[in-house]
Amino acid sequence: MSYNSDSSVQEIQEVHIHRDDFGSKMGMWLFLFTEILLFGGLFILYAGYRFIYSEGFAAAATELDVLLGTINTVILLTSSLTVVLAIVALQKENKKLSLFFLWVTVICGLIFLVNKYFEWGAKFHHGVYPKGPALQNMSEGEVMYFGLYFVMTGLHGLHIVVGLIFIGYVMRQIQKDVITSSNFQKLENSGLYWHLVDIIWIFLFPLFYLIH
Amino acid sequence: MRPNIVDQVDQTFWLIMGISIILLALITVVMIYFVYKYNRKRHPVAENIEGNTTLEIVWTIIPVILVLIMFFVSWAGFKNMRDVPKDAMVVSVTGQMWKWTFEYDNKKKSDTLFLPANTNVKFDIKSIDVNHSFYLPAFRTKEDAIPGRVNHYWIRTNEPEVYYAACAEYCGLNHSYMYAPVIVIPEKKFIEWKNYTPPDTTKSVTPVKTDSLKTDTLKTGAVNSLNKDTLKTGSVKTDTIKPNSVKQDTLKSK
Amino acid sequence: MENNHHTEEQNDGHIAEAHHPSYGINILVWIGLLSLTAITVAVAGINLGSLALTVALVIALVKSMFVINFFMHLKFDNKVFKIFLGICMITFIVVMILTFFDLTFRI
Amino acid sequence: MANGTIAAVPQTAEVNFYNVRTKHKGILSWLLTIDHKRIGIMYLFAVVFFFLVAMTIGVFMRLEMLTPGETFMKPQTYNSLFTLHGVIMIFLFIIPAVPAVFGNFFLPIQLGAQDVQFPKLNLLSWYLYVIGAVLALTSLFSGGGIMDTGWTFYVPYSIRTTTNVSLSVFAAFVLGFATILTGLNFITTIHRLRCPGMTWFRMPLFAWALYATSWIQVLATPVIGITLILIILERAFGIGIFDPALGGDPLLYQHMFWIYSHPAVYIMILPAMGVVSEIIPTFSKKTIFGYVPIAISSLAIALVGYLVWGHHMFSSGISDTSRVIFSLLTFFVALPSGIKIFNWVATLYKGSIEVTAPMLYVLLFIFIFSIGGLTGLVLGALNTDLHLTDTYFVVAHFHYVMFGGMGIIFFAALHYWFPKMFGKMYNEKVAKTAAVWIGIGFNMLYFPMFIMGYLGMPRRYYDYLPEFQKYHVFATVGSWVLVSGIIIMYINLAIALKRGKKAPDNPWGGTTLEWKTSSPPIMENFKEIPTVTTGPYDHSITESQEVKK
Ligand code: HEA
Ligand code: HEA
Ligand code: CUA
Ligand SMILES: [Cu+2]
Repeated sequence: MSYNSDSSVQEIQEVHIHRDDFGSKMGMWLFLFTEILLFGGLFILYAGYRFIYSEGFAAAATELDVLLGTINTVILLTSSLTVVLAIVALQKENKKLSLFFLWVTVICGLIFLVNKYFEWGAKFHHGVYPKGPALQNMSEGEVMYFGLYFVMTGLHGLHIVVGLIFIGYVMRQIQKDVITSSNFQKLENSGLYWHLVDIIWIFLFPLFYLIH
Repeated sequence: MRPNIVDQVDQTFWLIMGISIILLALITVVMIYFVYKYNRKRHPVAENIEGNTTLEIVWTIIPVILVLIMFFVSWAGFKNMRDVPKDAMVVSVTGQMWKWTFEYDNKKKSDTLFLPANTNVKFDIKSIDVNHSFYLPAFRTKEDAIPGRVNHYWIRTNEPEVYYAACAEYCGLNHSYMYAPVIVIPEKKFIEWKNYTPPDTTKSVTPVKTDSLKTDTLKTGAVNSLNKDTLKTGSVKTDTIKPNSVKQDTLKSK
Repeated sequence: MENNHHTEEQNDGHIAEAHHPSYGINILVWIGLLSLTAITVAVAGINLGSLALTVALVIALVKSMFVINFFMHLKFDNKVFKIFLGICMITFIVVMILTFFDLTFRI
Repeated sequence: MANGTIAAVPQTAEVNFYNVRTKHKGILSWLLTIDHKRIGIMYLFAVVFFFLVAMTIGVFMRLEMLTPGETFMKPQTYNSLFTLHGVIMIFLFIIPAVPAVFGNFFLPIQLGAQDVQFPKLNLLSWYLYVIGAVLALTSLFSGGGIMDTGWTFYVPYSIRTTTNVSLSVFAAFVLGFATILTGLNFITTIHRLRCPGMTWFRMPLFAWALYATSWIQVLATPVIGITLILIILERAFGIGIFDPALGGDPLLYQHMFWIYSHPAVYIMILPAMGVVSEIIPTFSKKTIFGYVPIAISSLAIALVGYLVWGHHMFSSGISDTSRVIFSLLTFFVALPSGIKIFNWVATLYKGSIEVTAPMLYVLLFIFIFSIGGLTGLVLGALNTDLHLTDTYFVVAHFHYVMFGGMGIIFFAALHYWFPKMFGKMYNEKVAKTAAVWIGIGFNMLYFPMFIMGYLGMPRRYYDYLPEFQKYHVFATVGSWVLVSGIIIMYINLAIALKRGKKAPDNPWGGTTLEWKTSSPPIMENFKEIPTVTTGPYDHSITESQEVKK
């Protein structure tokens, strides 16, 4: 094989991309840590302001709809389950079932977003938005609470959208048999991401909806 | 009698500096000596030395001791700085873009800080717009003026003298012109001044709005568009105040 | 795969064989998670005062441990990932504590 | 398949990663490359460009400070310039400098790997860097003009000023992501791609330093990411998080900012320390003294570096308790740095030392960085900091550690690895002259600032009291000496690039793996994957084949 034949050049370039599932998973986990600390910053702010304005926070928390929050929690937990099941199904070489589970995940994610849309919409309708008329009359603690509420749930929602795109891409790859029962690290990575988004919600839910 | 804050700061400074200079000299001299002695021309074949545990322990323990000394000395000074004497006279200091306003216990306001000699003074430091920092170089201390908070520190004045206060936290266009004269006068004169209200003082003293400013007022007030000269009037001209008019020798370490 | 010379984390880089989970255990975990959600919502109804925050956070912590260990597979994974996660969490907690040294002791 | 290809790379030295035939031709062979060496070179040119831009701004600032009052610019211009100077230096130069340039180029080679773990991600990092840079440049000519907040973006000023803060801050956010991805890539690379026989404690210390750095990048950068986003949201929508007018706490902003930015100063210095640990053994012809302590101290610096951010807030009104804790911890962060310094000096003992240009820079570094670090202790002390904070003393401190630390080592690394990266030799005499100029100019420029700071000259001041003028004049003149040194250095390297003699594979007699491949390296780095049997700096077994120049 001579080095200046085109095919060898082709190969030289390809050697770079060797497959290392373990490394790929490690990269994903490291990325998740940056996500954890991205939200971590907000959690520190939340804790700080909750400490400074405990009454304002308690008052504001009553204005969120616990039922809606609970429903969304259940939806996300379920979607997390279906991602895992999709991995199991693919490992058992059941491509159809795997895709089905992923569809359930995507639909759950979409329902979550629709719920959020209505929740935010209701808040906006009542003038609860930054600089909104309702907020002008609230105490500083409540203003902080809603500021954090919009930022944190908003950022979380953004992560749901990104997760959905990621899963959509993975589904296409499964369809095209790029991701298979012996090569499913990408599916697992998308799952890891999705679970992280779920875990963040597991904390957001009590912090914003439950503790008065 | 409490130790003087200025002296304490200077002593801590020179203590740490002293240790540092010795260490630096040691490192530099040893380094240059090695480079000279073991130069390839004189010492063509190196001896392989992997390390030495005793040495590692020594140069961990000694610095630990040194830094602990530094820490405790500075802590002692700090405690003194934070522990305000009960008899301290309180002056409320308000920073705003780009001037200082001082308010005394009898509500008298001024943009020059008059202080009685040989007195403990506590400053309550506030801001009504952005962060500033109330810095008295001659007294070796400062504390930021943060909107929504009241910070404080105290000093002890000496004999009558003219000093200045500067703003040490960046606050926009005229940050570097936010000086205020600090004039220490004999106690009797000070009380006279404090209780004297000239009929037209209100004109020269800008009333300070204490309610919090809304974001918008500042934005339209164009943080940018003021020019240097309009602002300089009203505040002190730079050349009228002698900085560190504390005599040169007080500045140097004692 | 010449260039896959992994000196540690012993495996050839392909982890397909590592562990075969089943549907069952995951569904069990899911049921557990739902029950914990029910509990935390129910508890929120009772007035626990200052304890409410602690209880809610403990439950949330337990829930996330479930998700991490089972759904995210950490329990069955290589030790490095556990250490990594530990580093990340310790960093976060320490930063939180140090911030609170300021907030708690402000006058 | 990999096996066959590597063997197929011919023995002729002419084939290297510059002229190997790649899939794409011309400029595309660079812009679409996933080769870590090419990406490293692209970073090099981008980083040097911004370094020169920010340095030029610095020289203008010095010129303005020559006389009190207006010398040749208005206050608003000055305020924008020091902001720009700080932002470019920090986010576009010093944080990516050594990791992204030399880390990218040499980490895989030193590990005996063919590339980083995620080559495509690596290219993405570069593009994020470029996008961030373009956004930063765009912000200069759009919106309300050049940002004037200082590189710390303190609220509430940053929320209120009419200048173009949002876009610049967003640029910093994007640049942050570039460094996160680089860090993530390096950690995985170090875990996965060490060649056979290279155990953790046979890794070069540069790799150890990058490992520690990468962890900080991954775990600290997101905190500033979200903080900057919050500034944008506050400016755009008036969401109250930090704005005191709405009940926000400006001190929490400062906490968030320094939770990142203090660890970030160790992102800046750790890779430089790694480079020092490479250069000293090479030119002393002996193994490093105290390999393990140096490696561990990198991790220790990274670790303790997380715990001291409050020392930037001593005067801001944080609680007295936390000031005491942060101060104590600050003193402890000095210990691992000290251990490194002592071990480096000890390495010289009974060596066979050759003072080449890179070595000269390293010696300069030890001197200058020690000054910078030791003055950091005065700033970490509780009572002295209240006097010195936000004065020129701080400005002097951080230029000594940043420019005297990372900046000088950037030059050292450039000279040390120049033959390997470009396959050319530079003029050693001129390089050394430049180093001496830089050393003199540097100290003339920044040393007076310590004195000014102690006498009470606040930083970020457009104008100053006349009594400070003599120091300012001295500093400004120093900046000209420094400029001439740096210009000589760059011209020397530029000439070498064009007309330099061909470099041998191992011009210095180095022992780490990058010296065992050709200069410049071939596309796959090694003809065959090396196997390592000893520590990284074992000079006893190097064949004396090196070509003395
Ligand atoms: C490369 C960047 C870098 C590095 C490495 C450091 C290193 C250190 N810095 Fe610095 N610092 C900055 C960059 C850096 N800093 C910047 C940019 C700012 C200003 C930000 C701004 O406001 O804009 C700043 C500001 C700053 C402050 C805040 C000042 C203020 O605004 O009030 C403080 C206070 O504690 C501080 C302390 C230290 C200490 C203790 C170290 C230590 O890590 C130093 C350790 C090294 C040594 C001590 C020297 C070598 C050791 C020995 C010779 C051993 C023997 C010594 C003993 C242990 C006794 N720095
Ligand atoms: C790596 C970091 C780094 C480096 C290397 C430098 C380098 C320099 N800096 Fe600094 N500086 C900062 C980081 C850095 N700076 C930061 C973070 C701040 C704080 C900002 C803030 O307050 O927010 C600061 C602030 C700062 C101030 C304080 C401003 C104030 O508070 O009012 C000053 C003042 O003198 C200054 C000056 C300089 C000078 C003269 C240089 C010199 O090193 C420059 C030397 C320049 C040369 C030697 C140029 C040579 C090249 C050319 C002339 C170009 C030729 C052109 C071509 C060939 C194309 N800088
Ligand atoms: Cu006020 Cu600076
Ligand atoms: Cu710091």
